Amino acid sequence: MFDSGDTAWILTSTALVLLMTMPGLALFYAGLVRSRNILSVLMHCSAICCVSSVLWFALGYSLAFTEGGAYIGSLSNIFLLDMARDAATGTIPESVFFSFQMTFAVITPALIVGAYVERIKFGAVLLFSSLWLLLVYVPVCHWVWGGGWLADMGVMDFAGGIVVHVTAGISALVIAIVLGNRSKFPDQISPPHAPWMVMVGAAMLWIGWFGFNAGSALSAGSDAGMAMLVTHLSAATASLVWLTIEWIRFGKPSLIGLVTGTIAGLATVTPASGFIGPIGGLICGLVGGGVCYYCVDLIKVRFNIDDSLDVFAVHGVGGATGTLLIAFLALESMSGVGLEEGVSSISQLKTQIIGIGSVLVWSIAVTLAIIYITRRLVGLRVESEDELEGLDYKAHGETGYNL
Amino acid sequence: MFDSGDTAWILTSTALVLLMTMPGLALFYAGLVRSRNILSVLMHCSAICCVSSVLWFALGYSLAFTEGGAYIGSLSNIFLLDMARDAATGTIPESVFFSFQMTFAVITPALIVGAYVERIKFGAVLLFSSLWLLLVYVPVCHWVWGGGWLADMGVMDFAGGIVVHVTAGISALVIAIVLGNRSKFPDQISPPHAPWMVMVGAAMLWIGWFGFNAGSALSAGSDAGMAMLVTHLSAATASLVWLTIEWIRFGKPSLIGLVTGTIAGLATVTPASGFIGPIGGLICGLVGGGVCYYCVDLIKVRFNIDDSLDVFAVHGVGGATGTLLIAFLALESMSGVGLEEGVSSISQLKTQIIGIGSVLVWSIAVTLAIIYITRRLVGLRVESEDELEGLDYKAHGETGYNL
Amino acid sequence: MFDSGDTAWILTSTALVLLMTMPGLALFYAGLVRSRNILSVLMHCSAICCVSSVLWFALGYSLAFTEGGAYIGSLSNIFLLDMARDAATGTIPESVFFSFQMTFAVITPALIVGAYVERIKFGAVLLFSSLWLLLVYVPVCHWVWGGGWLADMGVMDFAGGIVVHVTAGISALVIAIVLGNRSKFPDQISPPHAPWMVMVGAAMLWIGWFGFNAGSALSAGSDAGMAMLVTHLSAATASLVWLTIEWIRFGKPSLIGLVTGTIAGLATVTPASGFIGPIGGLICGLVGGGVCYYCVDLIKVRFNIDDSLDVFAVHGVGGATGTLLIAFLALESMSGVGLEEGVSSISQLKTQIIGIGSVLVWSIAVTLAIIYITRRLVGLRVESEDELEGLDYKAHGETGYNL
Amino acid sequence: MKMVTAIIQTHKLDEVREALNSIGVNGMTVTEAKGYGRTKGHTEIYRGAEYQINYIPKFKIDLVVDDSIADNVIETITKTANTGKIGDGKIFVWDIETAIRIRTGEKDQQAL
Amino acid sequence: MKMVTAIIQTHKLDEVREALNSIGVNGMTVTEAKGYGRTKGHTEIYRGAEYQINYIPKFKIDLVVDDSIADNVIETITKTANTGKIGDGKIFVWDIETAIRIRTGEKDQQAL
Amino acid sequence: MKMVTAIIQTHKLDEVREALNSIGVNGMTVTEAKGYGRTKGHTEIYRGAEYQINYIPKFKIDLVVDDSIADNVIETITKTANTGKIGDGKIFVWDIETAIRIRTGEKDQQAL
Ligand SMILES: Nc1ncnc2c1ncn2[C@@H]1O[C@H](COP(=O)(O)OP(=O)(O)O)[C@@H](O)[C@H]1O
Ligand SMILES: Nc1ncnc2c1ncn2[C@@H]1O[C@H](COP(=O)(O)OP(=O)(O)O)[C@@H](O)[C@H]1O
Ligand SMILES: Nc1ncnc2c1ncn2[C@@H]1O[C@H](COP(=O)(O)OP(=O)(O)O)[C@@H](O)[C@H]1O
Repeated sequence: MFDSGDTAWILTSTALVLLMTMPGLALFYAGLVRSRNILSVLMHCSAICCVSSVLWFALGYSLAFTEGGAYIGSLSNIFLLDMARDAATGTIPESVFFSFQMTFAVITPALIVGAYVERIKFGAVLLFSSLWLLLVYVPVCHWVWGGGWLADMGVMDFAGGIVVHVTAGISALVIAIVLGNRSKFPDQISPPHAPWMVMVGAAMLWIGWFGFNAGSALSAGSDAGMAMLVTHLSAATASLVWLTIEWIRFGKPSLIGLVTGTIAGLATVTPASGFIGPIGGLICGLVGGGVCYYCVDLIKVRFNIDDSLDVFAVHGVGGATGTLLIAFLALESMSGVGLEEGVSSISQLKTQIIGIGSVLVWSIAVTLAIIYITRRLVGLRVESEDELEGLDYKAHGETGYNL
Repeated sequence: MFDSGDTAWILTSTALVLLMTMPGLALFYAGLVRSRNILSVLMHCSAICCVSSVLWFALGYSLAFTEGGAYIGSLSNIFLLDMARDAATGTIPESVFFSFQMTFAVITPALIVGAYVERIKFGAVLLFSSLWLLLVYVPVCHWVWGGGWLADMGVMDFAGGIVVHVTAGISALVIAIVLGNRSKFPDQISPPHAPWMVMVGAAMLWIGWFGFNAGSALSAGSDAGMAMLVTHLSAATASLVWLTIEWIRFGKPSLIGLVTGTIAGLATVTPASGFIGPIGGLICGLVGGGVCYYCVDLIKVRFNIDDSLDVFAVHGVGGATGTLLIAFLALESMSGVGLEEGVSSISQLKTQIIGIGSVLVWSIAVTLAIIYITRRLVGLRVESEDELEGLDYKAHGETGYNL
Repeated sequence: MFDSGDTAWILTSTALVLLMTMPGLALFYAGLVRSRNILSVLMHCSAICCVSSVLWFALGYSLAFTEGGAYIGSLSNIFLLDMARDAATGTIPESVFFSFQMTFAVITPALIVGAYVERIKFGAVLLFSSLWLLLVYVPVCHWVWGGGWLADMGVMDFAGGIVVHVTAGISALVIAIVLGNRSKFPDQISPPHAPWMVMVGAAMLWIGWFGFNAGSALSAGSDAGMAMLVTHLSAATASLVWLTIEWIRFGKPSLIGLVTGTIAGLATVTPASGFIGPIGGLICGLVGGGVCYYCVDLIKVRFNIDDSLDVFAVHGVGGATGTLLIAFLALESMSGVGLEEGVSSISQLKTQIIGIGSVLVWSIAVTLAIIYITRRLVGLRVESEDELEGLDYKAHGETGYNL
Repeated sequence: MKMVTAIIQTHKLDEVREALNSIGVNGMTVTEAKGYGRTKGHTEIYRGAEYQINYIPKFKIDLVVDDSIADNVIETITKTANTGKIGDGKIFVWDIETAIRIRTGEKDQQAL
Repeated sequence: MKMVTAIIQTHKLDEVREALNSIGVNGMTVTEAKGYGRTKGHTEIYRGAEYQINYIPKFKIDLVVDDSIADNVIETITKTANTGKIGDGKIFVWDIETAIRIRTGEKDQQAL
Repeated sequence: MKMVTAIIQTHKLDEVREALNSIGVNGMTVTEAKGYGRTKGHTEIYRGAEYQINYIPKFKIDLVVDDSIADNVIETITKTANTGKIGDGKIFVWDIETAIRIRTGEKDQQAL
């Protein structure tokens, strides 16, 4: 009934995508903050992982993936009450599809952590993330992947350029602005306390991303194979782009620079990974690496916004860039899968822009509303003294390093 | 001849379960001790991994999984002398089944490490673990999974609630009592030296556990899919239970608390993972999280037993709890696979109690005997000065951090 | 068209082999150096990963794996221009075969990092590694695996004893000699700054090696199963050999010793893993553990060569040892797959020696030439002051630990 | 010249340094320390059991200054490092005989 | 007042602190240090080669006490930190001029 | 006896220790420190933005020596730790009253 090979690969991919958050992203972010906030960042990622999993089970999956309307699914499968043990999604068990998608619902709100580290209340993290999952992620997921209106319109997003990276990236920017800068930003900011940890996290993200993108084929064949290939090429290329820029600009290429490039390349290729060919992967890396580098500067230095770990500039911008590139790189002449019969690059580009634009608007509006609610109910920001002394002890009663 | 998809999944699961010990459990435990004992803990786990692998190959696998009597298998397949290159176990090669089971034989004695850290002789670790593998784990494995008397009786244990967690948990308690408390327990005990490392280890355990539980289906289909799903739900739920209790009780939820909950949820769902449905997973997490939290307190604070890293309270109690819950959660009305024809929850519960009880008795008795032998042959505990100065340098001539 | 199970396993193996470098090997090496060079080592591994991936795509794969002559392939498939989206290699998509092989092209030059840490220029790392990949690895890969002259001659190398370990090992020795010893070698050398990190890296290498060796079967069946089994047994056994030698010789078995044994066992079994049986795995571990231990001493203490992290003694010697052992362990009487019709152990041994010998000569000669070029173009060694102050800040402008 | 050694709360370091800069003191050496005092350390919770952390992380600032500005320095530190809560720390002062700048070999006042 | 600086074996810290508490000394500041002395460091083995670790981890305790109890303090430390093996450490004592409690501005005896 | 406290560049430690050994000084205690001085710290680049690291890692060497050799010790350190670049560090010297070897209870000259 099921294809055991496809199933094996999606089971594996589920593990790989969970690895991206636990502990990949957690380490990536934790190494970038001061040592007195390391545990709080790990805690944010871990707690979001748990809360999102339960909410996905309770409500999210049903609302995103059952047939319903153009804007939201139905409540028919809440708590998986409607799922038989051996129900199928394509060639794999629905239980596997559920779990695979759950790992996406875990990492997306966790990405936003990078925007508010070192100064947010733990209660606010939980409340914000829960509401955000249900009110931003789940609807958009339905629009694009659950048969909603953007899917109908022909928006192409293979593994989450819009659904994951644009939603998280823009919401990160919004919360960073509302929350305000860290007390010493930008002049006196401390350097990342453990660049080695950032690299380890990035490596795990890289590997996990194989599950993210190649798993999104929902089968173990040449679609998955090509998705993995282009994912890797984009990651490697964008890393080199970043390294080269830093080398030229500062004379010293940094480890954190290189791995930031990796993530930029991965975010950029994500929406495109199932549609493009090898050269397309290379191009995603080149463009994504360059554009994201530029945007980090723009947001932090030019606009002075403390999106602390550059969620918007790397994920949001990367994801949007890749989404737009699809219109050209998916062409058969680029060894891509081709666009729909009768669709040109320009018309697909318009569709992609509509997709990104509408999700942008929705994400900003709803995120603002959620922030408002969160502020009213539990408050957003810790006392400035707690910020100075660090959230590890102040919020969690622990200290990161007792050497 | 073989199903390549099933085989792919069990090959992957073998890697995942090895990841649980190397380096998952090793890091989980190492972060909890003082910095001067970090290497000794990693060494315990690594050495046990190596010794157990070789013993499993030499003797264990044959004794556990060949037909023999009700109590022990035969010696017919020692050193795999009886296994053809292309022998099959179900739909997968026997070589894969052997390796998968080997990773269970690796982690089970390694779990016990948590009971005797910071004060045991390295020689005692090796001798104790070797004897324990052959005299406790192997027989019980045969009883439950190798066609032994508990299997005949109908004991249900999908992935090792009894075979892994009850055996290791109760033996941990025994050796903790016999060995005695660490010199400064409980008043002056040092805090975990690296909570971040505990979290990383826990994350790897979580991911590896997908292989542990979903791999135990020995195939890549809906059984594996559902096992993974309930495993994840239980882990996430128990984490939140622990977090909530700490938040209410102390005002500060801790990272170590959350991830301890994760492990409690995983241990609890293990025996049940192949039999229950999604709601069952949630219940395993709720019950397991609460019960294990209570037992940590009970053992350490009330009974003043220095089961240093709470092996009994988390693994033993969790595994037993899940084993009992099966009687109810496996019902078809709970979306479980159902009990055997004509078996009621109550009668299954009795069977489960007999299973746990008999393994408890056997584990205690044999562990005591092994401790006695170990003490006679190599001694158990290091000099108190060595305990004070730390095992890293004293036993292994190395220091953990040279910053 | 494709076997989805085989494909699933090679997709997974690709992720596993990437894990070996990122972050496995990177951590293994980084923990062994002084804390002020940790980031430079991670940077070397990361940058080599990216550069090698792009070069493999641009040129390497085509030159190694297209039909061409006995000595090198053709340029027909550069940039994968010649590969259809659904092209096949055996039962799996060619895109998957490409990616799997790419991860080998990533780790092989990264292995050499261990020879030149703490004193090399970053530019030299990039240039040397790029040239080395194209001029040493790619040709040898073609000779042995791409249908070249060594393949024709019947050289047996399942997963890279010659192609990976001998090439990297001997080139490491050459560059270590040319570069010269670190300023304080051997008397005043600092101890590994983070043995725990070495262990974590080794554990990831171990697990990743399952993909390396069992993935080299290119299918998910009993060949992969047996390859994984013997890989694990050799690793475990060699670890115990190393532990035992240290225990006897110094009274204190060290963690770094144990895990070095692990790597020795893994390198040794690599070429043999697809040809031998379980007892063969045990023997690989016994022999490889002992021989590599002896060679570490020989190179460092006797010959006073600062092959800093023992790349030659562990990888080169291990790989060669395993390559030779095949002649005996592959016999059917040893439960191996058997030698070719009419080939005896002695004649196979001769073939293996020719294989190792010719690759040795080629590697030495070409490596010397590459070093010459590199020295002319970018220089090899940093200023002695930079060496003293550490490469992290001097070359990359970052510091590893800001606690 | 005087050695002024101040033990302060870790989160006050930047403020104190800036205050000292503003009165013209630019050189100082800081070490991490653990303090024991009236503040009996904090408690951490580990798996349900509260236990005592006996030490509190502090920074120790070593400052060698000319006699003439010693009082000003002491006052500045006292003011800036003060939070009014137990554990704010101490300042200890003693005479030193010689100061040398390694780079130039300059002595005493010139060396500061 | 006197500054009593003791360099002791790391595993003796708790004992020394408790002994000092029991004679009424409750304030002290501890830093991690590396000692070089007669004990020439220990050897570690790294992949078969023994090599020298030149330094030994020590704790340095800084204690400012009233002149009247200095001798008692010194004796207490000497007794408690003693194991009789090389490397037990040293105590150095010198006069200090002023002590200030940052929280209150109290001086000298009142500040301790 | 004198306490000689030298703050030096981290990469000079081994050289200084060897030089001191060669003039017969075998005991010393070293702590990690962060220095603020004329050298305003270095810059690090983090994702495209340069920012200031205010402190520079230094080693602080504490040496108690007999009055008779103090000058020689100071000179030796000054010479060996010198690179001629800003940030080479300082030496501070003051009198100490008593030195005790914990192992034996020996005092003063005997204790060094
Ligand atoms: N007698 C002492 N000698 C050296 N350091 C001391 C002494 N007393 C206190 N300290 C240091 O000063 C810090 C603050 O002292 P504490 O008694 O906790 O608060 P307060 O000074 O506000 O009363 C301590 O943590 C310790 O580092
Ligand atoms: N002259 C000195 N100045 C400062 N510290 C010293 C001096 N001599 C020894 N020490 C410190 O005392 C410690 C113990 O000294 P050592 O000579 O090893 O043993 P012991 O004092 O028992 O003879 C050393 O590790 C060092 O930290
Ligand atoms: N007044 C001072 N008191 C204590 N330490 C000082 C003082 N001035 C400088 N230092 C220490 O000496 C180091 C070197 O001083 P700096 O001014 O940078 O260079 P230089 O001494 O070569 O002019 C500083 O990093 C700091 O650790």
